[in-house]
Amino acid sequence: MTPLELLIFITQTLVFPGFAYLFLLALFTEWYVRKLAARFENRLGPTYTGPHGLLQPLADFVKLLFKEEIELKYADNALINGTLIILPALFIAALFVIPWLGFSLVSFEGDLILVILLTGISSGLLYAIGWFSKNPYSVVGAVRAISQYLAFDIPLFILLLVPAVITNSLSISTISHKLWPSLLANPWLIPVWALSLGLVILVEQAELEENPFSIPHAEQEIVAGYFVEISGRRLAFYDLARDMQILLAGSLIGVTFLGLTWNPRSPLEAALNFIIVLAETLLVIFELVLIKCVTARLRIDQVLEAFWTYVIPLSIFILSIAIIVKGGLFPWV
Amino acid sequence: MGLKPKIVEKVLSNLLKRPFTEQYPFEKPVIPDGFRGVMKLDVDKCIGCGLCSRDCPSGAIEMKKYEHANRSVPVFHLYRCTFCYQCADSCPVKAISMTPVYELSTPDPFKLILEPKPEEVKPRPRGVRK
Amino acid sequence: MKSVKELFSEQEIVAERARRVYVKISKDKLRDVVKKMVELHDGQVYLSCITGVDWIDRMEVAYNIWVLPESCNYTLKVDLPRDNPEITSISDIIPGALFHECEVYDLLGIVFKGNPILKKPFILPEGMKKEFPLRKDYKI
Amino acid sequence: MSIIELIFGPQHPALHEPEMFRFHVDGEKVIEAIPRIGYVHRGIEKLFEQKTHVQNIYLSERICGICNVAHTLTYVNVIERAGDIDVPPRAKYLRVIVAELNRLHSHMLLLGAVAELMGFTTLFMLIWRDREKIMDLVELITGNRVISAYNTIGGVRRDIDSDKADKIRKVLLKVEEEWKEYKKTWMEDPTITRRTMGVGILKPRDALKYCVVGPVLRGSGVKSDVRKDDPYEVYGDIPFNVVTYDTCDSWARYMVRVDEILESINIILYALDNLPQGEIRRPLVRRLPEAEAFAKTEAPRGELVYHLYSKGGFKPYRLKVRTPTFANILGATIMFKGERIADIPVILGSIDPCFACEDRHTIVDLRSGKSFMLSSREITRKFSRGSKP
Repeated sequence: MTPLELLIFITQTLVFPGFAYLFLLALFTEWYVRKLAARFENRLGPTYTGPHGLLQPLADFVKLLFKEEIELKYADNALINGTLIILPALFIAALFVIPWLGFSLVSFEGDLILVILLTGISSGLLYAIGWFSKNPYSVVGAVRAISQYLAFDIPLFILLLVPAVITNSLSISTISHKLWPSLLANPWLIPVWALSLGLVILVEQAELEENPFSIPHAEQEIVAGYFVEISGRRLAFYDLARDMQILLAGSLIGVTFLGLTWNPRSPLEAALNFIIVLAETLLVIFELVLIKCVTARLRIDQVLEAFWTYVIPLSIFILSIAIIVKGGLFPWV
Repeated sequence: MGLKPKIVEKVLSNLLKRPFTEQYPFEKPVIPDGFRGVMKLDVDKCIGCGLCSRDCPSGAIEMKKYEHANRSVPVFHLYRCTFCYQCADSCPVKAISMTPVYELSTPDPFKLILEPKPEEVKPRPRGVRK
Repeated sequence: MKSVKELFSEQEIVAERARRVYVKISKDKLRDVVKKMVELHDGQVYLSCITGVDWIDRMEVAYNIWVLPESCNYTLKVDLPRDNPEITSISDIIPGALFHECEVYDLLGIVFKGNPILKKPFILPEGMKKEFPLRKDYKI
Repeated sequence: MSIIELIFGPQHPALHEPEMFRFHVDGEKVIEAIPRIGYVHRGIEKLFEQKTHVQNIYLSERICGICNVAHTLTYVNVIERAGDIDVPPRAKYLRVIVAELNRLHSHMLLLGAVAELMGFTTLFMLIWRDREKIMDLVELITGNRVISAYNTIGGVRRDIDSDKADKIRKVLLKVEEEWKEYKKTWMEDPTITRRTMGVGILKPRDALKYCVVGPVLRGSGVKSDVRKDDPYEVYGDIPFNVVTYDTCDSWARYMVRVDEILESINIILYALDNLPQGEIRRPLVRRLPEAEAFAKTEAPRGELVYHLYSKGGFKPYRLKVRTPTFANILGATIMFKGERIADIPVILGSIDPCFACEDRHTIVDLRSGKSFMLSSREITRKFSRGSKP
């Protein structure tokens, strides 16, 4: 590795599209979500810090870092701290796989599975936070989170396999590159793809625990659910992890289900790819925020019932149709 | 999980509308006539009968004796005031009127005492009531 | 019998205005009357409030019961001795009286025998176990 | 999971005012609910006895800020009944207008807050946006957004002219249009109906037994409205419907309020059209004869009762206030049994709890209220001690 290559490598890892970029983009996502929700509700949203309040999430983050941290007497502090350090790290690791420039820093066959694994671990960690807080509210929240987790993680995994089946690849970059060529090559796949796109947004909404599935941290019922005892620096890290989770959800669905990227050969093409990926991400987040804004919170039993009886069989059905159509098992295809 | 398009439509149309909220310190709200803000006392009209002080539900009005003019004039302690304007209602000579001033927050409660300056309180020419 | 008013004798009715009947009855008769009121209209009555008054020489409890089919409020006034104010609870006939009785006991010290949740600080702060603030001799 | 005691309040996001409920829960199921009331107990009933009838108008208003018009209305009603004071017809109509505006804004407050309790923030923001317009109307008529100080003994304190009447009409018609849409949302939105239907059942028989009042009673299918049963002011002359729903659940109680908003708008429009000319108030009466009076009105949250004993003179001997939430809270503990934790806010919201109303008498305020007239010197001493130790 020459010094120049090393410099490029370090810049890519630490600045763009690495840590600094992902950190700022996560904060931007928070601003985008807040502003969008505010506009949906005919309010102003953040306005004070920075132009149009752009710097408000950063200001909140920095402010939380300096806030007093409440020492929990009965909780397992070390475990909570450890969990909260791992949590944003998990999402950062997952975000490295997203092909921000048409290609990603980390890319290998099977990185889709890695991302799913990382999101699965994150759900487990949220449960741990709640359980170790030893607060009745957080315990109830954690129990709700874990019972919801199985119901939405299975269909999410199955539905993310649909574009993988369509493109014959388990690498996110490859899926993103080959999605439209494969779809156009076999137009029978388009309805399957459209159906899975609609369903995956709903499931992702549950994964993000936003309305109508914001049950584990339903503020009006159990205060804040599993993170009720989190404050100060811990809350800053929790919020950061949350922003990254939203960013990951948007970008993952954006690149795997909307595709449209290619392997760039010049910096200009890379820039074009970057704009496309960002636009896809923001579009998916727009959908997620829209769903959040037009629904009330459901009850845990209603959600579980709906997911186990409808969403999971439906997603299995979609996947099998995709396999059948892709595999050319229909005589007329 | 069917969504009713009505609320979706409304929410999307809100995107294009001007936000309803105001940025308060920069944009002032419109105050209608007859807003019950800080009261104003016409010292020359006041006959010092003390009805306002007697009817005040929160005890915010104190009758202060001005020795040089030999008359009593109400002093408003605004930090107790509930802005009901019973004093203006009770006043037989309509010496108390309302102003649209409403920004009263201050760290110093002494600023919230409406007290006529001694030179403003002139002796009444005739028939001074105690 | 069609009207609740017929339950009371002429002397017992203190005053009568539009949709208001004020009745003074004895302590022993109260439960019977309330029971009959409820039965007469098949439960179409509800208790508006129980007012306790300290008249210095005696205590008074006034049950205001609204009779829906008659659109009329019956105020049943019962006098009690001040040194030992005690009356039987009507909470088994009208369960809604539970909290009203607790409130009167809390503020005036009138004991409702048979009320299962009667306890001293009901709405008052915990430290006021022996004080009855609505009595006229309570020093503030 | 064994039985957990889950404590709701005195500080809890679902409760907008301090109140404590101890819920015994088994997993997600509520087994028992025990309320502890009295956190905002201000000693107002005792304070009533210390102040004159005129001062008490404004004190009664402070029992509850949201339904302040209902409180002053009931208070002046009880005084007028005790003192045989007649009120000019124009004042009666104006009282109805302001009371109904008060009901509008109170119901909007609740429905918005409940939308928020169910996590539906957008509906909450939109409803409260419209509520703001109603509050502007209250400000236009009375001079303040919330605490109106409008009713007085023997009439009302301000008149409205035709400009103001036109403006009220215009805004109300706009709000009515919006509310017809919101009504559809409340009736049809799947997430709302799933959360509220069949939750917190209170059968008509139980509703009467536990003496609940107002929309809670009407939501249980009992046709009882003080405005119809015991008409005060000019409600006897104004045509309107008593809204009842007979599904007896939380949804019914919310729908009663949604429909009452539309009814209230019609009442205000009718009152504006039929507003008689004439004076708006009689000379203030400060002294009452020896009398006993009992007045009740339909406050936004239900029947509001004032029971006055006067021994003559400037002050009441005893003034009992029974607020609607005090009557409804017992019914709520019945509704909770067997429901889930997630349903607690929905059920609690459906009785429209107003705990400041419910607890009326604290001693703390009373003690400082005793020295209610401080001279300048005393005040100086008090503040200088507080600020410069």
